[in-house]
Amino acid sequence: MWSPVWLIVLPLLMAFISVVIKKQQYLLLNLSILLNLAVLYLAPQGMVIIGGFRPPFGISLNFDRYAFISLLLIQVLMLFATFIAGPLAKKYGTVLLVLLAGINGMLLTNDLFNLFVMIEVVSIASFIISTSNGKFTHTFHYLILASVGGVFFLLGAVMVYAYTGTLVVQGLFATLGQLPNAISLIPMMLIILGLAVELKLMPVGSWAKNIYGNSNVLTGPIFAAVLAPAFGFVFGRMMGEVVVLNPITGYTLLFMAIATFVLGELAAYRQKDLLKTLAFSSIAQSGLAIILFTLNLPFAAILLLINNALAKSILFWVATGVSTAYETSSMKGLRGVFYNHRILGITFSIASLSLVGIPLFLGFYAKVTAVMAIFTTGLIWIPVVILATAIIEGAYMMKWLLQLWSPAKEGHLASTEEVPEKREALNMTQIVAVCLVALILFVFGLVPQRVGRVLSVASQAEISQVETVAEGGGQ
Amino acid sequence: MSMVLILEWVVGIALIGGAIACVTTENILAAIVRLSLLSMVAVVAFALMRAPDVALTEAVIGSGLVTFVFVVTVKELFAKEDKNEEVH
Amino acid sequence: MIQFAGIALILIGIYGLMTTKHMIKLIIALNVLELGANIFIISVGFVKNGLAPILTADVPSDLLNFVDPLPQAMVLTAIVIGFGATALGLAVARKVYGKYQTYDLSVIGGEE
Amino acid sequence: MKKFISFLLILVLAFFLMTSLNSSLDFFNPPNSLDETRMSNAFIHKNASGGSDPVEFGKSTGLEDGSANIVTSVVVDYRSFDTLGEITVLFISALGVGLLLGAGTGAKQRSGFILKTAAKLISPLMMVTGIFIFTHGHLTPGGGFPGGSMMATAFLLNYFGSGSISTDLKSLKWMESLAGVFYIVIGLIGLFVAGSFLQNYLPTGTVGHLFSAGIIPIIYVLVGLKVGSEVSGIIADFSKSEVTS
Repeated sequence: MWSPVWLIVLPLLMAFISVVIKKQQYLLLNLSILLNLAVLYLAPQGMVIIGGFRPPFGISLNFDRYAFISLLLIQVLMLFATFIAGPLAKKYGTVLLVLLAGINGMLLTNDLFNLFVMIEVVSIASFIISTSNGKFTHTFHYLILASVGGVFFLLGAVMVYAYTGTLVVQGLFATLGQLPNAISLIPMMLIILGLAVELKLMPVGSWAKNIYGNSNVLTGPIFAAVLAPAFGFVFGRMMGEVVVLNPITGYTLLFMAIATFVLGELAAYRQKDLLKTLAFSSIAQSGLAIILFTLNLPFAAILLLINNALAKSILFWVATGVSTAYETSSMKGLRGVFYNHRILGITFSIASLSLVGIPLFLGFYAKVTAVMAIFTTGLIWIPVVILATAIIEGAYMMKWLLQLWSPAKEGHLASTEEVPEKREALNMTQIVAVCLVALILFVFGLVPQRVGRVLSVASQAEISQVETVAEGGGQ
Repeated sequence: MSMVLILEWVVGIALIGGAIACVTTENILAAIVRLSLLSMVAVVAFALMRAPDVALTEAVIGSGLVTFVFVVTVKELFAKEDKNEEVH
Repeated sequence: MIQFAGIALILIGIYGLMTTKHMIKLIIALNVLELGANIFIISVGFVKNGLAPILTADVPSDLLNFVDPLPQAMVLTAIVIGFGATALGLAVARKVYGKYQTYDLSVIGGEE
Repeated sequence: MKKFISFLLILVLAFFLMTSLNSSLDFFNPPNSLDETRMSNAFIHKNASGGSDPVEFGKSTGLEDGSANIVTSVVVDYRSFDTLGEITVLFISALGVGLLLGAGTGAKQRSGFILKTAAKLISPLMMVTGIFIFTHGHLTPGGGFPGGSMMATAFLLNYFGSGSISTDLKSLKWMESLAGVFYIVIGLIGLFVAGSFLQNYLPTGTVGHLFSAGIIPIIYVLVGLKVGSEVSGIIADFSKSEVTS
C-alpha cells in the first residue's frame, strides 16, 4: 500500500491530469510534493518489485537510506523552488511534475535501462524548463550535448547487459569486476561519459555556464539546487554499485574532475557577472563532488551535495530575484543592492559563507570531512589542491559580498547615495520561504555532527563496493 | 554465399554510404531526404536482424514522422530555394 | 556486416556532430548516431539461427530458438525517445530561426 | 582542418572500438543460438517466476504471461515500467513543442484536388490499420507505438486533405490525458490487488488468442491512443507554426 512507487506515479498521474485542467497545475504540483513527503515518511524501506517479476527479469526500486536522504532533499527543495518561482512555476507546472517524477525515478530505480529512461525524462523536462530563459541557442546546445550523452549511457547499459546478462544495478560491480579490465573498460567509459554531460564535467559541461548564467528565478534554483544534486546522487549510486575502475580510467576521471573543479573556480573568480560567477561555482562544486565519489568517499560527498544544494538554492533565488528587479546582474549595477534588501542580503551571506566553508557553517564541516577523508586515501596532493582552490573561492565570494553590501566606491566612505533606487525583488512570502531554507542551512551548521550521524547511515547503505581507485592505483 | 548474406552486405554498405552522404552534404534538404532513405535502409536491416517490431516502429516513426517534422521545420527554406538555387 | 554498419553509423554521427554548426544538420547527425546505436543494440541480441521472437503456429514448441527479445524491447523504447528529443530540438531550432532568420549557429555567434 | 582532425579522431576511435569489441564479445560472429544462461530465456519460455510448462502456440493456457509476441511481453509486461517512462518522454516533448510553437495561429495549407481526394480515401484506411496494429500488439509485430503513430499519420493526411485541422485539439488533449491516467490506474489496481505496481491481475488466457494475455492488450491500446494523440499534437503544432518576430 505505502509503496515508494507512489513517489514516481503520483506526480506522473497529476501531470497527466494537469494537461486538461491547466488552471490547477500549480495546486496539483504542490499537492503531489506534499503527498510525496508523506509517502516518504510512511513507506517502509527495502526493495520494491514492479510488475510482479523479481529482478533481473523485472524492474525493481531500491528504497534505502541513501535514496531516502536524496529524495527528501529533492522534495523539500522542489517545494520551495516552485513556491518561490510562483507564476513561472504555474506556466511550467506539468513540466515540473514530470521532472519530479523523473528525478524520483532516477533516484529510486534499480535497473540500468530504466535509469536511462528516467534520465531522458529528466533531461527533456529540463530542456523545456531552460527555454524559459528565452535563450534558445543555449537550450539547443544543451539539448544536443545531453542527447548524445543519453545515447552513450544507453550504449554503456546495453554493453553491460551483453557482457553480464543482467541490468540490475545493485551489486553489478561484483559481476563486472570478474571481467578482464580491457572488457569492462568501454561500457564503464560510456556510462561515465553519458553522465558527464549532466554532471557538468569539463569538456562537455560547457552548456552549464550559459544556462546557469542566464537563469531566471525558476531555472537557476531548479538547475543548481534540484538537478545538480539529483545527478550527483545518481553518479554516487553508479560509483557505488556499478562502475568498476582500473587505474587508467580512475585517474582519467579524477583528473577531469580536478580540472573541472580548479578551472571552474578560476573562471568564477574572473567573472564580473553575479549569475555567471554562480554558474562557474556550480560547475566547480560538481567537480569536487565527483572527486569525492570517485575516491569512494560517499559520506563526504553527500554532505557536500546537501550543503551545496541548500546554499546554491538560496544564492540563485536571491541573485535571480535581484537581477530581474534591477535588470542587470553585473557587479557595477548591483553594487550596494543589499542596502535595500537587508533580509535577502543576510540569507545570501549565510549561504555564501556556508558554500565557502567558514567555521560554524555546514560547509565547514563538509569541507573538513572531505579533506580529512581524502588524506586517508594517501593521495596527499588532492587535499592541497582543494584547499588552495578553496582560498580562491573564498576570495571571490568575499569580493561579491563586499560589493553587494557596500555602496561605496573604492577608497571612499560608504554612503547610501550610491545605492541603486529600491525596487521590489521578491515579495513577502517568497522572502519568508528563502529565510526558511537559510534557517535550515544555519541550523544544520550548528549541529553538524548530528546531521553527519544521520547521513553516515545513508552512505553505508549506498556503498557496497570495496575496491577503490585510491587502493587500486595509489600504491 | 547465401542470398541472405549478400543482402546483409548490400544493406550494410548502403547504411554506411548513406550515412556518409547524409552527414557530409551541404544541402539541408538533400540531407533530410538522405536521412529518410537511410532510415528506410535501417528498416531492412532490422528485418534482417529478425526484429519485425523494431522494423515496423522505425518505418512509421523513423522514416515517416521524423522526416515530416524535419520538412515542416525547414519549410521556409523551400520558399527560399525557389528564389535562389543555393540553400545552406 | 550489419554489426559493423551500426558502429560505423555511430562514428559517422559523432563526426557529423563535430564538423557542423548548422542546427538542422546537428539534429540530422544526432539521428544518424541514434540509428547506429539502435542497430548496434539489435545486433547485440542477434543469434545466427534465431527466429523473430514471435510465437506462431509454425514454431515447434520444443525448440524455441529465438533471437534475444530484450534488446529489441530496448530499441523500441529508444526509437520513441529519440523521436521526442528530435521533435523538441527542431522546435527549439525553429524558435532560433524565428529570432535570427538562420539555422547556422556560426552566423549567430555567441548569444549574450 | 577541423574536419581532418575530427576524421582522424574518429579513425582512432573506430580502431579502438573494433579491436576491443572483437576481442571481448563474439559480436562480429554471433552464436548459433541464445546462450542457455541468458535471462532472456525466461522471457521466451515464460518461466521468470518459476514453472516449467511448455509454451505452445494456441494451446498453453494460464502462463505467467500470455502474449505470443515476446517483445510485447517484455515491453508491456516484464518491463512495463520502462514503457510508462517512454510515453512520459513523448508526453513531455509533445508538451514542450506545444509550449514553444503553440502560439502559431495556423497557416492554411492549400492542396490540390488529387491530394484532397486521396487523403480522404486513405486516411480512414490508415486509421483502421493503426487501430488493428495496436489491438493485435500481443500477437503480431507492431504494438502501440507504430499503431498510434499510424493513427497520427492519418490525422496528418486528413489535415493535408481538408486544409485545416478539423479534429478538435481539445478532445486530443482529453484522450492523451485519459489514456495516461488509465495506464497508471491499471497499474495501481495491480498494486492493490496483486501486490506490485503494473502487475498482471487478469487471467492470461491461451497464447495466441485475441482475448488473452491479461492486461497487455488493454495497456497497448491505451499506449496506442496516447501515442496517437501526442504525435498528432506534435504534428499539429509543427504544421501550424509560422516563423514569428
